[in-house]
Amino acid sequence: MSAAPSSDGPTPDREHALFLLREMLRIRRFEEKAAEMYSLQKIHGFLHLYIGEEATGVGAMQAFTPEDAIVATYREHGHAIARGMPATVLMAEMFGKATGCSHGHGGSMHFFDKARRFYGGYAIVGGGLPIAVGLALAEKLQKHSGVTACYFGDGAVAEGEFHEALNLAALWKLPVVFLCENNLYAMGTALARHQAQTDISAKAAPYGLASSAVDGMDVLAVEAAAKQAAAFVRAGNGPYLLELRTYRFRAHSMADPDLYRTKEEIEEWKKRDPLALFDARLRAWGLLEDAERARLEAEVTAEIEEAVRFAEAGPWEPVENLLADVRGPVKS
Amino acid sequence: MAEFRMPQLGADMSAGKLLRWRKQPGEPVQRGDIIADVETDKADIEVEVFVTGMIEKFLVQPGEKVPIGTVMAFIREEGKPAVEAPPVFPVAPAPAAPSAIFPPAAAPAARAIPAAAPMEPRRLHISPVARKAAADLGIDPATVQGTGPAGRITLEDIQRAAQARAVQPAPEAAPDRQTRLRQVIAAAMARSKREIPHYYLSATMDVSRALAWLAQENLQRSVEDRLVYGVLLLKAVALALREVPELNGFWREGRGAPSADVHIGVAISLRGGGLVAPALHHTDRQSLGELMKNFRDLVQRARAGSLRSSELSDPTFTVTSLGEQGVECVFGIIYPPQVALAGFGKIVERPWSAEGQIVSRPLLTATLSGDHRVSDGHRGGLFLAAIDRLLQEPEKL
Amino acid sequence: MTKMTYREAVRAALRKALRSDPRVFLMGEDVGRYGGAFAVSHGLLAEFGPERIRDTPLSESTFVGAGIGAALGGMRPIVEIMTVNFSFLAMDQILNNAATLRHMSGGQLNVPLVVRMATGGGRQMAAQHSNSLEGWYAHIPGIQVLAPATVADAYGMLLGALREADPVFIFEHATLYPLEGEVDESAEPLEITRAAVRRSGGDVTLIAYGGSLGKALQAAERLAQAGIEAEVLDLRALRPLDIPAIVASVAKTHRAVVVDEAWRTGSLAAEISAQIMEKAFDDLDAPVARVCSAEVPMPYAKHLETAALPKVEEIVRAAQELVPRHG
Amino acid sequence: MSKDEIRATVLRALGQIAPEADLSQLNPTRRLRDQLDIDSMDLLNFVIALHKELHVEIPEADYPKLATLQGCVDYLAGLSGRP
Repeated sequence: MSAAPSSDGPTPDREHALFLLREMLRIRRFEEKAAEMYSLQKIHGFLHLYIGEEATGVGAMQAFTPEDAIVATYREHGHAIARGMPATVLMAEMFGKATGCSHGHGGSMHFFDKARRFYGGYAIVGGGLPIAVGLALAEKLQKHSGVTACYFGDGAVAEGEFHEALNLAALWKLPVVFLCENNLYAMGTALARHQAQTDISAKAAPYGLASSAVDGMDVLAVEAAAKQAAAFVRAGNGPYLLELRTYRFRAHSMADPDLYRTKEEIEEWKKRDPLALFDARLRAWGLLEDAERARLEAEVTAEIEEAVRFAEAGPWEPVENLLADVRGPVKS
Repeated sequence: MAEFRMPQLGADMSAGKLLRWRKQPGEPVQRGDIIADVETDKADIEVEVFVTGMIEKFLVQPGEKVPIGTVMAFIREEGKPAVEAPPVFPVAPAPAAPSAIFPPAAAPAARAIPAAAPMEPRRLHISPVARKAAADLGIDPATVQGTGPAGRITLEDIQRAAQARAVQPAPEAAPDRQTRLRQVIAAAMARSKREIPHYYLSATMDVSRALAWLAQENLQRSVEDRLVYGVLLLKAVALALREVPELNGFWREGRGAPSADVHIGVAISLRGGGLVAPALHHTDRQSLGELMKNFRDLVQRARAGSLRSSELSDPTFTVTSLGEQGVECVFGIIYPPQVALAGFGKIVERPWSAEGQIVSRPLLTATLSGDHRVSDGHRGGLFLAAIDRLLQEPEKL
Repeated sequence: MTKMTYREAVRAALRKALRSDPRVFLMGEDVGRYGGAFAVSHGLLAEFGPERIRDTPLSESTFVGAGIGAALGGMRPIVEIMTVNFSFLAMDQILNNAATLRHMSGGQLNVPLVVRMATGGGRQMAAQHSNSLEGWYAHIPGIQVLAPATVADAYGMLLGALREADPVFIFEHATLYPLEGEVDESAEPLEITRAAVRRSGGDVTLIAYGGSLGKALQAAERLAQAGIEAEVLDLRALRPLDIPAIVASVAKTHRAVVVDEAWRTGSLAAEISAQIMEKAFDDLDAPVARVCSAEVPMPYAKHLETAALPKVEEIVRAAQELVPRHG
Repeated sequence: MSKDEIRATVLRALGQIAPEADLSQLNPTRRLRDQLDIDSMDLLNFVIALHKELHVEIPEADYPKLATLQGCVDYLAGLSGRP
């Protein structure tokens, strides 16, 4: 399967297009505010920003319904926002507050939302893949129609669990859409320096999976490819591996001096900033004017400011609850 | 005016060194522009600004290392009126470590370091349960020979020592046995006088009815089953203890601990000197015949040195009787950890007024030594009165 | 009551669970067509079909992770890892996901998963197939760890584990599978946090679990002939440890010997000894003794393996050293 | 039974209740209570021992007659005449 075409194609529906733009802008501004809060010591520990990859998170998420299950990684802010989790509880979680989506227990790498079937971020590279296989197995055994979307990075393809998970999903024909966000770097190691075969979508065939790759900077192309993959899986054809070729504009994490790549390379990719690309195409289609864009910017900025206020105001979980939630309530 | 502070650039970073500014005061900046390079212990990092405006003033010069949060520059935000730069306050020290952000965790209660026990002359090699038993039995562990590994004193050693208080004419040479017994008695008596605030009461009782009943009773009994007078006293005391229960029990951990059971310790003098007070278990529940049989057996075993440890450590009250040695009135010392002791003297024929007449009656003086921490004279008096009343109806004992 | 072996008891419990709860399914290496490496699941594939008795590829991390995912997705999976020796490949899924998700998600997610594995040495399988590492699992908050030592417990504790809302790990000592015993298949699932006194006595407490219980009981019989009455305490649960039961027994006997097939350093026996020192110090008449495996990779040769494993004579000798010489 | 045999029996009984005493030094006419440390329990055991050895019933009323060694021997000799 070759890369999906990213030519202009037909003009998209205006309302949906503006929705996609707004979602990507919300993620961008959320991540910028997170970086600011981190430098002001409001957020501690690890923080992995999604800036540059917004199109893969938002585009692919359109292929999944509330009944589907989502499994993500530690670079999950974009996935959580695209899945519908409010910016308030995410910011509060990174502030470590009890009002955070994981009550301050998880932090930036471990957002969870049972109601939205967002089964969280996993900080062990590849750790989420077996979980996704299990969720899909449960759907199949219970004769449910749900599909499981499993996001992971190019680094995970080097883990044994990637190979075990693809094989088991294909062996048992499980409804999983493996979404590999290939941003070309596993922290400080470029793809070509850790994989003999760098075409990730080509790794599916040996395990009997259908697969394809798409330009991760084109939100419409990503959406189309993801919907095609999800339809394939929903039809009971077994799992699908979709490679989303993208790039991160920021370092791996706040503590990363980013010495392993050149400024020129980053600037080159920034020319295909998914937000800027889509903004320009919408204007070209006459679907977006300055006033509309400015209103969008103001609304998103206000939403993010409100998220910070919500996080600041949130209470700390009392230390007395330290041992709560280790195991369930003792049965009567 | 917006402050540009030294940012947090890594999980374990506490300070950063400014390498150089990328802009100069008066230059405009956009949100996201790189305006400085900072050196951390990991690497040199480009630092972005989060506001759009114009650089007003630098407060930190290249080459200076400053803690995170230090204000390094002022930026007049675009669209905000030029305002006199706020007076520069000495930079507040970087917010204290996390505890400033998190509510101060309850300071761990200062661990009360137990005052080091006064160093015993030589650290006793004794097991914990043996140490506790020694304290309960009022035995000084230093006097006990340890038979455990490497000479450690075990529980059994302490129990044997307690039994040794009833020193058996064991093959051990008499003087040695004698001195060790004396030491044990000395330790118990000294502790009793030191710790227990004794009060003493005495009462004289007409025992004519009891003696008459006893003589009559013994006529019907074979020689082996004959009762001695002391048995009547023991049963009377046991029943009286039921009426004044606080006299029956122990003093433990700073408070009285009455015992549900009545085990009267009977003071038995040993041949060649020394004293032991083993218990007659459940004295109050035994018939006079049973009491007599058990009492005889107890005396014989005490004098043969084969008492059981439980008999030595169990008495809840002690009775001493020195009548046969001619003593009329004896005020005894309480055996710790017990809380009372009764004493009986010689039966003496004496004038006594009955129904306004002076008659001759066999009289007995009964005494009570009580631990004032647990009971007081008023209750002690009721106890002696109960004994007197019970002895008037010997057939009911 | 029916007479059956330990493996038949586990099979009976699996069958009862599979029949009574459609969410229950069994997954593991060779549990289906082969009938289980220790023949525990023999016949279940024919009765319940390949959907609910699932042979897996040799991908421990992923099929244990899939068990966790399926539990999150509404099932009640029973995952069999052939032996504890292969479980280290899945330790990341067990520790970082199974044990952690409830807390890390702020109480939203729970993982109702039962994992069974054979454990222990004594059958000349050599180092890589003879490990006893229940103690590693008993270290982890968030999971429960069981060691059924009797046929009745093999049946009742599995059913008890299936009622839990959080992960439970059951270790079945490989030498116990042929053990014969009585099972009441109509009985309620057993309580799974309390220890059981298998033999009462007043002179010394022998604390054991799983494959070591038999050795402790044999030692108790020999001690009785030497006039020492040993109390034998079967832990049944390794997390949480039944500390009150341990303390109560030591308070009675004043002496304790802990029998644990793991290596002595950092073992469960070390934890039990520390708990006794902390909670029953004033009742101790002698230091707590431990009888564990020698600190060596389990040798193949029979005489060496026997020398390495805890032995009845060692338990008897340890107890005798604690109890003061009689007569 | 001759007086000497009775005397030996009495001394044996006394030996049971006062093992440490040197009976050869006993003054036959002085009160036993003044020479040996014996109380009412010892006296009862002494009477029981005599009862077992000599099969005699000694009523409590006769206890005063047993006050001295000589008294014992004379009293018991008087009794043993009876069947």
